[in-house]
Amino acid sequence: MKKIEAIIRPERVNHVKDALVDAGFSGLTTTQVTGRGAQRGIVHTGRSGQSITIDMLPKVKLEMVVTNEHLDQAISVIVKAARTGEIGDGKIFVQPVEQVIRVRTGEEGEAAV
Amino acid sequence: MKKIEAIIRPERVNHVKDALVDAGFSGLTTTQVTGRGAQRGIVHTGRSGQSITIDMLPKVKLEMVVTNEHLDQAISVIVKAARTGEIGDGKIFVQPVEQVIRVRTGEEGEAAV
Amino acid sequence: MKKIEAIIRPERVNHVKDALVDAGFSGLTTTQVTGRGAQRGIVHTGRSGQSITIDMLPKVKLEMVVTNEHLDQAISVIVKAARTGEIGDGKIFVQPVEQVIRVRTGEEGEAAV
Amino acid sequence: MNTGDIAWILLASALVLLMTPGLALFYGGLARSKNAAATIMHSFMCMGIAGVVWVLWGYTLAFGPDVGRFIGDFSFFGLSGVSATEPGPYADNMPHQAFMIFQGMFAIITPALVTGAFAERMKFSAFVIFTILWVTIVYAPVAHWVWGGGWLGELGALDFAGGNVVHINSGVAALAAALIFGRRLGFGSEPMEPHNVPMVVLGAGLLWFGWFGFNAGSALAADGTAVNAFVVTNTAAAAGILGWVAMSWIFDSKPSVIGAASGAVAGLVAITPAAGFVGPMPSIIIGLIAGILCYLAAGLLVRLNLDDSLSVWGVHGIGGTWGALATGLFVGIGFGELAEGVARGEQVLNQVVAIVATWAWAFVVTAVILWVLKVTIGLRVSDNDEAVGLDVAEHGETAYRL
Amino acid sequence: MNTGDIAWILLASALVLLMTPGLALFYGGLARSKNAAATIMHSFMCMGIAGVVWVLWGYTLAFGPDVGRFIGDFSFFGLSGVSATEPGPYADNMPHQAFMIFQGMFAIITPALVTGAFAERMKFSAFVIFTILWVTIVYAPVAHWVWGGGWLGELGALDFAGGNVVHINSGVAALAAALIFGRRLGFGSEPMEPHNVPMVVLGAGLLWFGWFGFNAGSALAADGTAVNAFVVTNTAAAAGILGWVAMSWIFDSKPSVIGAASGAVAGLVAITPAAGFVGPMPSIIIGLIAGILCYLAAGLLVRLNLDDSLSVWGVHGIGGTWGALATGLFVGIGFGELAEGVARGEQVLNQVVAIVATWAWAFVVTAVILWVLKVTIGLRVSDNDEAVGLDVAEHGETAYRL
Amino acid sequence: MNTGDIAWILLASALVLLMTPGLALFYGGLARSKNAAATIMHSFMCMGIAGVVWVLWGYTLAFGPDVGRFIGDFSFFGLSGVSATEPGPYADNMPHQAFMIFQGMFAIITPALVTGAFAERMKFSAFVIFTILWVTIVYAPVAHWVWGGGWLGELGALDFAGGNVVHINSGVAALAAALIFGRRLGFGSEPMEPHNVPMVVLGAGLLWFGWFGFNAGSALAADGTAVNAFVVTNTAAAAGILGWVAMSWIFDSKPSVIGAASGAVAGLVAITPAAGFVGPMPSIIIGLIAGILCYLAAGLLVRLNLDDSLSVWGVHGIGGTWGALATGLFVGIGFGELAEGVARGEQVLNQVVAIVATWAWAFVVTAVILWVLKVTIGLRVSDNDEAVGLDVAEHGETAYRL
Ligand SMILES: Nc1ncnc2c1ncn2[C@@H]1O[C@H](COP(=O)(O)OP(=O)(O)O)[C@@H](O)[C@H]1O
Ligand SMILES: Nc1ncnc2c1ncn2[C@@H]1O[C@H](COP(=O)(O)OP(=O)(O)O)[C@@H](O)[C@H]1O
Ligand SMILES: Nc1ncnc2c1ncn2[C@@H]1O[C@H](COP(=O)(O)OP(=O)(O)O)[C@@H](O)[C@H]1O
Repeated sequence: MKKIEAIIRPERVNHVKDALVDAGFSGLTTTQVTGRGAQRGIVHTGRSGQSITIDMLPKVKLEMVVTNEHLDQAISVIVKAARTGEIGDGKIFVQPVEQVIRVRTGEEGEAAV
Repeated sequence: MKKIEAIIRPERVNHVKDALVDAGFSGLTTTQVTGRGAQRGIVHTGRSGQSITIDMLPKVKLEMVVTNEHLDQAISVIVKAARTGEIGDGKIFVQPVEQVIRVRTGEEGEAAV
Repeated sequence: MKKIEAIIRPERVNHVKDALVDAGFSGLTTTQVTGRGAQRGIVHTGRSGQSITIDMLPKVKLEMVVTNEHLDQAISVIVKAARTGEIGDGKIFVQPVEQVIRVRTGEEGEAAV
Repeated sequence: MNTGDIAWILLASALVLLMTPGLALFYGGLARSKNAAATIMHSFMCMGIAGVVWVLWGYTLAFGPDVGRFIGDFSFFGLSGVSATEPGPYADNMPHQAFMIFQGMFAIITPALVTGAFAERMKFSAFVIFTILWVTIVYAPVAHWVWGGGWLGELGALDFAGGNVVHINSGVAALAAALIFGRRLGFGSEPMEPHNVPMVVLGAGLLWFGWFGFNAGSALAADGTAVNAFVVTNTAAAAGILGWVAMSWIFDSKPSVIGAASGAVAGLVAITPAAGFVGPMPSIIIGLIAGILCYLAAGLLVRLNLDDSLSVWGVHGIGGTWGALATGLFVGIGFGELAEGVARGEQVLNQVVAIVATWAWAFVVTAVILWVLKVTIGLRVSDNDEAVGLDVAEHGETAYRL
Repeated sequence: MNTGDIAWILLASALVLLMTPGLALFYGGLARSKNAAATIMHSFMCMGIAGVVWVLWGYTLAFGPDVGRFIGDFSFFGLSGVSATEPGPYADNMPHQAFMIFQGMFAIITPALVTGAFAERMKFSAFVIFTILWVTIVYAPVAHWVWGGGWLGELGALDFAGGNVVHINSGVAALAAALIFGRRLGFGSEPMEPHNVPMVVLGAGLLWFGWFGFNAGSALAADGTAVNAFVVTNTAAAAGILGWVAMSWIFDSKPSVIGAASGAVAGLVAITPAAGFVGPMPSIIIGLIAGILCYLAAGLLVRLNLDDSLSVWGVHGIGGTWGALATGLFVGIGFGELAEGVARGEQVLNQVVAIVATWAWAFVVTAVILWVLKVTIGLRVSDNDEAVGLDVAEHGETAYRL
Repeated sequence: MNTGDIAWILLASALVLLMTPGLALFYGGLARSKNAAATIMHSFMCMGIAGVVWVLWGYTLAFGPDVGRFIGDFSFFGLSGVSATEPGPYADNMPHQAFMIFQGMFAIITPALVTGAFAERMKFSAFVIFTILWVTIVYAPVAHWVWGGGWLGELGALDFAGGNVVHINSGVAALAAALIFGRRLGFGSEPMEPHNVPMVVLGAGLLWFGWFGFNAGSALAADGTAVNAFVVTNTAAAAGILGWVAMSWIFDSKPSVIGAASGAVAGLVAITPAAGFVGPMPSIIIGLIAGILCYLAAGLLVRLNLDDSLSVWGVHGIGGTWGALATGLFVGIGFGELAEGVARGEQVLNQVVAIVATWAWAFVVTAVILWVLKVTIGLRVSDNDEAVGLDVAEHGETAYRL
């Protein structure tokens, strides 16, 4: 199994979640994060006309554990729904998961995803 | 070493933390997240009597890096303390960790956990 | 590629971020978390003079995916910038990353980091 | 003139002014986090815009010497001839400007009430123009009709403190806005829950506090009528809480905190036109029914798939209509009396005429203003900006950095 | 009757009304995030419940014609005979209803004060019944004893603005509640720190502001007594800050912000019974000692392992008791005077009698009400609901969605 | 003496008191989250410290019998001879203590205004000592010069409600503080955006509300001057919003919500000295220019790389200076009149003298106090504590646990 970690724009989260559920992926977890990347130079002007480059922008991290066979599909659904084509669309990271347990039942492995 | 990532109910966090410390696991990190899973259909009625299914529920993510030998014990402690038997109890994911460093001392490996 | 996960003191985040950008690492994601570790015994006195040991302290989790060759450099930059020498400086965990995708372009692998 | 009445009206004016920041919080808390600052900005800007418009041309249109029972003339333009020391035509126990500024506070909050209808999607530039126009050609005429020597006052329709002028007016304008703006993205599918319940309750608390100035101040003297208005205002608000909370408990299974705040506002809205004409016992009934009715009205709109973002029509439009009607039904019970020679049926009829006239004017003129803005500069932000949230998209600010 | 006094009492009433939303924020900010909305709801519901109960039967029980120096009769039921234009038996410079509504605001905030004791664990349904009963059979009688022609007023016990009626009454009821409810889950092991310090300070600020109406309004006229009450209220609050902050600085190593807010409230509580009887210099002493004493009292309860969630007993019970005593000790110093022919010792004794009587009544009757509710419908939510938090469990709402 | 004026001044005092919690929120919201509670604490402590200092020795220094046109003597030490029932030397329509407490509220908020300059880095212990000294040797003398029979009042410089005494005084003290404290860590490189926009707007709303007491209360009677002051206060605030929002829209590309709140405050500051001397039309100009000027001034300081954390100098120093000047330029237009035999040029000159004198005194004496504290106990927390945030480092508290 794999964990997909996608850092996406907050305003695309609902699209992505809907697209995922349509594709049959219901389980997921999201976290509010802030990120820095190629997206830079958002110059902010403060109360006193003070200009500061804010490099940390609000993003949402979406985490989803999927079976190996569903991995590619899930990624392509996320990429499609999250993309705007502008800098700052975010990244997807895939990591190995060795074990999955459902707390409620104690089920393990693919049955627990 | 392994990282245990447990997505659990917020109201069980204190139980789980206490159970872990009793079992000798003190180091851990928690994050407020929201999650969607099998737990569905919490129909919420808004100010105007508008009913909406809220599928994203508040959860807590508990992260803990443990040595391989302690893995099973830690998991069983968490499962026991987090379980209510109702849908929404959450999931535990286990991932490999290749390196651990203690920032304060620079210690590496198991000594740093 | 590897994911570096560093749990550090909130007050060191700006130092660490600046140090990373100076070393050429711009992409990163941060999350507000709370953590428990060796750092203990912060005894807090409440409104009513009630003393409670607060074992969960605010920390920041910094996540950064880097290529294998940059791993050691990145870690040493973080360790240097985050260290105060006092208990509570935090931990760094390294995990394998199997795939990286840039949402905007669909680029994969090292090009996407 | 006497110091007691002057102190009273100035402090009542201060209380009514405070209602607008109160409303900013009430609305801001009901909005989603990403639109919190922008929603608050709407109300706060009304203090700026209407505050200046009123002294320049608003007051003279509403309260200047009557032209055809329809509007005031320009005699008081820029407050010329409106003395700070001598009484004016509307109250001889206080300087003319004291009356003027008390009325000005009403002109500030009324457009602010409307903003709840298009919260979370209106373009700020369009909002600024809308507010200037709305105060001028919707608010000022209706105020004139009722209080400035216009035809509704003449007719004998009763509106003690603004059931028509403020609440029906803003509530029906909200309905027009809901129709013309269309729904927010995700309306009906995504949750759009209040982002800050304590802020909503704080807002309701400040509104309640300010409403004493609104209603009891409308007696324009620190006298028995003010006392009665004060007592029934408090009582109707209390009863409104009970009504709405009971409804949410029964129909949504849990007693709602947002419902308690909304119920208080509903009760306050409904007692507004009646405050100088009915006693405490009718005020319990008026408030209780307001809580029930406004709960149902807010829900009705949602079922009709109309998106009046913060339920302005449900609370102010329907609450105000119920209050205007109830004023006819209960006038003289416990306080006040039917005008000499007017039967209750006749009074109720007068109330209905006033209600219908205000509905019609508010709906049609608001719709025209919005339609013109829509086809010229546009009313809504882009879909992407709406998804990002107005705080960042329109104001470059983030409500919270916690 | 004169307009100055009427304006004064109405605005004082408005200020006291605002104290309840202020208290909602003060308490709401002290609670944990998961109980913030529910804690606020308690106070806000008191505005609804006591607001209606007071005009129906509360006022007549407290201020209706005396029955045996113990309670009022039903003459004023539903405010019958309580005029909005003519003076009543308690003040001849204002309409009877003006006096009635001023008193009504006290009847709203007093049960709201009690709610701090059982915050974060009480069932909402039980709370509603409790509040109705408590206002009726705890608050109204004690108000009658002191101000309505009852035995404590007769005796010559001094209570200018409610040290007994409001503060000892609510504070001791809180003690009974702490005993009967038992501790919150995790009390003493988990941190239960205030979730929102700015909200606590805002609440304290609104309380302070409202307290001018509470204390200076109790002069029932815009006269020298009101001026004195105003000055000592402000001064005691200021001194209360200094007292509590100093204690937290010395004993907890850091000057506490929550302590500053709590200290102001402690000073305000303690000066309440004395506001019309002592001058500014004693008020510094009264406030300072209140800050110190209430800090210690709040800590004492915790050490006794009693869970009065938001320290109501420590602040209102002990602060009110100290104030009642101090009224006897300092009456006539800087303002006012001992009643003709009454020695200071005698006055202090009268104060002690009033204190003991109020403690006893508040404790016993509150305990009985709670015990009956406990064995019938139950007082506490389930353990799971308590862990989840009352906002979601009891109201289906979440205080914040940031 | 009459009840209307007494009610008026007491309620005005209550309103001014509320400005300090309002300021606490305004400043607290502008600060970063990790300093929110500490920033609020500064303002709240001023209520404690200045509240006690004023009745002990502040009032007598400012308003005691004149010594050399420079300071009051100690006749009124501890309020001895300051009656709660009889008029004093400054107003014969109210008890002396009523005047005293109204003035006391000004002495509370003025040092609180200064705290914005050193927010997010000052040591709490140093702050306590600074505040005691500043009220005593900066505030009290300037108040005496202008209102207590001192040389500026004698000269004929006009300052209706505190343009010099409150705003220039605090704003220039802030400039001195910015210079002596030095910049916050990360100033100019890290974003230091407001952490809570709704809190800032709420604070501005409470300030606006309280400012009615501040300005209109300064008429010391519920008369035509009060009415005028009330009207121009509201109008200038409204115009101030428009000015600042327009500037941010033009120069920073987006209309700022923080700018709207700041603009209102700027307008209120500028109208303060003029409120009893100019009519509504000049007040629009005064407010509008204040919004523009203060926007520019706040930006200027940043470009000079000076860190006046919350722009106190820009808003109060420059806004107050503009207002003092404008008072001379516009006096008699729409309200009031030039003093008999004084030409406008002469009046403007008097204003300039008062401005220069206040700048000089505030700057020099504040600088001396701060310098002494710096070389003795130290002004700033450690770098590490500054990075951690003052809430935890200085008070052991966390503003939010959401
Ligand atoms: N190397 C990285 N490690 C962790 N997070 C990253 C990394 N690079 C980017 N991110 C996250 O992805 C977000 C978007 O990246 P960015 O480079 O701005 O967009 P794009 O991929 O479209 O160029 C960042 O805000 C950050 O949260
Ligand atoms: N595949 C998944 N990937 C990531 N998180 C998941 C996944 N499935 C469930 N979760 C998380 O676990 C939480 C509980 O899951 P849920 O399915 O509701 O409970 P249960 O496991 O008892 O059926 C979810 O709210 C979500 O945060
Ligand atoms: N085993 C662990 N798993 C996950 N997080 C940990 C673990 N140990 C420590 N942490 C995180 O690191 C933070 C700092 O650890 P701590 O032990 O206090 O400091 P130090 O490493 O300097 O002794 C903790 O607050 C916690 O968030």
